[in-house]
Amino acid sequence: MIIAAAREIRDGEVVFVGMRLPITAFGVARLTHAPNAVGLFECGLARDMAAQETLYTMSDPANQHGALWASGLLPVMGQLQGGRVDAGFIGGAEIDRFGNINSSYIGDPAAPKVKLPGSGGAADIAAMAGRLIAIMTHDKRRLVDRVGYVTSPGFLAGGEARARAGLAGGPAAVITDRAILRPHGPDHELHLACVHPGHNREDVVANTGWPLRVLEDASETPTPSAAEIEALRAVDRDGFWR
Amino acid sequence: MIIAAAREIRDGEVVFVGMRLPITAFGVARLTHAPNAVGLFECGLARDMAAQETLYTMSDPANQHGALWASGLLPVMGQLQGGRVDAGFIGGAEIDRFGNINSSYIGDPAAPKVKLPGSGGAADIAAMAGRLIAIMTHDKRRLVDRVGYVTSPGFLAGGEARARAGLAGGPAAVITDRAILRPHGPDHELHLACVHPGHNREDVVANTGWPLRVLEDASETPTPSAAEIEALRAVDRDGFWR
Amino acid sequence: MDKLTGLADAVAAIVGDGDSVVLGACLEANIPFAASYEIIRQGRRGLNIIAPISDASTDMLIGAGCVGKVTGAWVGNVSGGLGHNYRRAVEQGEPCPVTICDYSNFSLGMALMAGAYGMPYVPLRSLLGSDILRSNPAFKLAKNPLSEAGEPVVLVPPLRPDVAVLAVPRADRFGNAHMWGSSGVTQEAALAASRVMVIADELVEPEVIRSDPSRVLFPGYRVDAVCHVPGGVHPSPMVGCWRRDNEFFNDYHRRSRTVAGFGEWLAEWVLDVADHQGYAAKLGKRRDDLRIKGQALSAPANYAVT
Amino acid sequence: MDKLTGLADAVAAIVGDGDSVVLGACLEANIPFAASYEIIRQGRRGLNIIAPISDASTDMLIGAGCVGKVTGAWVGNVSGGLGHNYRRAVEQGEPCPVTICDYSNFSLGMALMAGAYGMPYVPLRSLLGSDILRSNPAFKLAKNPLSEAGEPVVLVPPLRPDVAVLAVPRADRFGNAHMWGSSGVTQEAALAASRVMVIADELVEPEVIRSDPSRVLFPGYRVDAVCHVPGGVHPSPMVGCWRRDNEFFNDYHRRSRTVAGFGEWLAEWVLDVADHQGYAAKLGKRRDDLRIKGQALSAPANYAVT
Repeated sequence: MIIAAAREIRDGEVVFVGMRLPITAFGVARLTHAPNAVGLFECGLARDMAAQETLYTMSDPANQHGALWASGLLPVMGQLQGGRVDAGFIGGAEIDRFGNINSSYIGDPAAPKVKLPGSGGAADIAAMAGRLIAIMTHDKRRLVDRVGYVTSPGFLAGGEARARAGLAGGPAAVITDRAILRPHGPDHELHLACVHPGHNREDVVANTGWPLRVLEDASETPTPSAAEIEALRAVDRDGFWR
Repeated sequence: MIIAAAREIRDGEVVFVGMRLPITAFGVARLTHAPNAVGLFECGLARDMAAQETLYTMSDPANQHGALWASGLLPVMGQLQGGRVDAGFIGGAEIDRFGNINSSYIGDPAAPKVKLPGSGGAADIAAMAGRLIAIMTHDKRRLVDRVGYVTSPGFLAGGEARARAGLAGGPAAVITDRAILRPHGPDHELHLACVHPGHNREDVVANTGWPLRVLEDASETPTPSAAEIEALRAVDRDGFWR
Repeated sequence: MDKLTGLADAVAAIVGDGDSVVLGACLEANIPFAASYEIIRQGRRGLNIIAPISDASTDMLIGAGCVGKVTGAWVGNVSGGLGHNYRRAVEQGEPCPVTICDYSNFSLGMALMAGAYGMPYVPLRSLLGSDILRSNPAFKLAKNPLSEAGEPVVLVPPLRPDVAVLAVPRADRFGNAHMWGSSGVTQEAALAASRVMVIADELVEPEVIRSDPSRVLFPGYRVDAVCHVPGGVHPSPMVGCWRRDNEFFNDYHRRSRTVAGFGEWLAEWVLDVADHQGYAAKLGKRRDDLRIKGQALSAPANYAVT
Repeated sequence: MDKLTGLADAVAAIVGDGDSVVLGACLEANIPFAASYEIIRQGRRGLNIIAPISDASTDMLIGAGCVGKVTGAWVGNVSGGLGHNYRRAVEQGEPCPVTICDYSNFSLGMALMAGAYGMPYVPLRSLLGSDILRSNPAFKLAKNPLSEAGEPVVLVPPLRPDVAVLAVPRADRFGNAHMWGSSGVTQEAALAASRVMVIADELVEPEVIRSDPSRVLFPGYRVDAVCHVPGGVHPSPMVGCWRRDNEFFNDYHRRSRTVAGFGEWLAEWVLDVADHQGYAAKLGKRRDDLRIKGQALSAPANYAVT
């Protein structure tokens, strides 16, 4: 999953990196095909080199040491709203067929069944990055038809809804532990684009909370290369995030 | 003039210091009766100690060395709008009977007779400081009935005009080379409060561009003390600003 | 003015019931846990905790019943994910109900900046399309009055916290402090707050701070109390001083899963510990292991006048 | 990517006729006069100079006929007061008319911040009551839509300069730069500009900059060219490097009083000098006298990981 996510980052891009898994994915990308990518972290950092040790949080000393820029939240997150960030990378608790992500409330926000931690910077990254890459565990409770609360906007109700809300960009890929989904067509609905090795289409569709359509050119996700696996080991020495 | 200006600063105050003469007046105040005053400078500095050598500009290395805070323009000038500055200190080309200052245009702004350098931070200081102290050369061309262009707002048309414009604060003193003027009464018109030693009321009134009224308790400005003169010499070693 | 104060005295003097309080402004680093613990020991109630992210500190304060409101973007435990006390308070009102004012990190930072700089409000494009606009009525959707198209903008009111408690690697007794590494919303929080408490890992002579005024994020004259609390950020990291105690966060996450477990955790690490010295002693060798002992020093900056 | 470029090549590539250009953002310090001189030598026309205050640099560019518009708060000569060329251009259209977009320092800084952070506009209370609102139609008076009283606010549109030319004490060839001392609107200008040119007084190895990422005001990946120009800020000061050449400013002020006098000054110091090396040689011993030779070094900051 992390390696598939890492592949979404292109060389030379400025990438906004959310908490937890995205940090690892960005580290793998840097060590493999995207050596010139720059990562921005909402605590106020920009980096172009992998950290010396496994990061548990973006603010760990290992992420500060050797950074390109150690500043505040606003100068760095301001790059997003200023249109200077190519891609953003976030997780979440639930995502829906139009790529909207909920990380705030399950159930009524006024009396929620589950209170989730909240946006952090995810709402900002989803709204303002050039394109959004989401990372999710693939099961029906997480890939739902429509989220009850949009923390981080995807294509909202689909079609031109996102543009009407005043936003450019939008989700480009959802990377799960089973597959890669991508928006397709004028509705921008998420479709199955790649199935990871060891999984099959039927399983993926069965574990998705809406009738998942399959792209005509859907394929199998390429097996991780030796270099990618080595990079993942190097970034996540303790195996904490695997 | 500089010493009279320095006396307007109270101990422990946070004072916004404009370019040129105000820097010297602030330095004198620090060395005499206001050792705990803090000076803010729009380039991004806060200081609580006199500089090691004469300052020609607020950004000189001597003003940076030993500063309390070396930051940017916005964090420091933001203190003004945030209501955290007790007094502001500026000069200008013209001031009128309601304490409005012009440092932009003589004549029509679209085709001015004289183009002056402009506001710098003066408009911000005049609008947002708790009270304003202005320093001026005393002659009829500079102390005018109404300025043609309000760069830095005083009491505008007088009375409640300033409050109606959305501003608190306002001019507390105008220090000239002949006298001290202060606003008085519900109109907030500038009145003669003190005449400097060696000058007399008639001269001051004759050199003012409006019928200057005299406060009932108007007095002579106390002669500079030995300590004040010594402080001025220490701050302005080269005599550049005297 | 000498502002050096003991931590308990400073909390007693500066943090009152019902106050809005920033406890750490660097997201996951430099969180003044020692101050959070002391607030819990002193039994403050009804606090409004303002933070973009303060790792598990906010969850602990909620569990201890100190919090009436959370003005934030994220409350949990960065290692473990969910904050169990936050969930219980919001879902079940246990130990007391907590009102949530939802923000994103950027909108919270901008709101503090608006407070710091005396702005009447701040317009954003971030938050468009998000239900945060719906669940937090403080935000207002408007049209850009400067553009003909009148595209949508989000108006965010300023935040002016009563108190900001900020941990720094070094400070002098007058409130002048150095910080380096990522600073989150430290500058904005300090400048927006009515009262500022500095938790200094190291207390240094004024000359040290004055040697580098560009390392100062907020001026010492705005600071009300300086507390010298080495390791006061544990279990969070502080650049140049302390590594993150990941196991401590994991242990907290496991034990706080139940009310009883949290109660035991709270007794063990906060209530049955007299003060920060006791806490440090209890950590013992583990604390030494977390201390950063290496050196990777910054190139010097010259401020000479001649 | 190696971005090290000669000054003339960088100006040729980055500054075009009609561009909006920030030439120095520290008010009176760190003004890249060497770049201003090179722009004059290359005969750029119709520039929109954006600056809160850039001491005499803007007046020189106006006198040389490079400027069509000034977006600023103050144009003159800090030692002398008035800028004679600015006066002539505005009052008499000599050598060419200049349009003025009046700002105050704070509103200009906020406008650049709005450009840097992609804000649709920025509301202020500063500028209320000032005729700057009348002479610059970019500002709009409105009522605060978040308050019942609807008190007046000033709406300031964002500024996004085409180019920012910023002088720093040290940089590496990749565009990573350190700055210390007061920074004016340097960060906002760099982050708002489409293209950034760094004028480095000292060129250092990347490890020097990387040793202290908190000293970096804007990231190197946003920089387009790095020019190594020791003393390129003369006659303005630069902390740690150069004192202000007050006599140079006074001489400029006296000689620029007449068109003929300015013409002679311009020939002597700019047009008849091939490049910055020639300028430095012409200054000779005077330049050595201005160099800061003492040391008043910052206390180190530790970034070690373990």
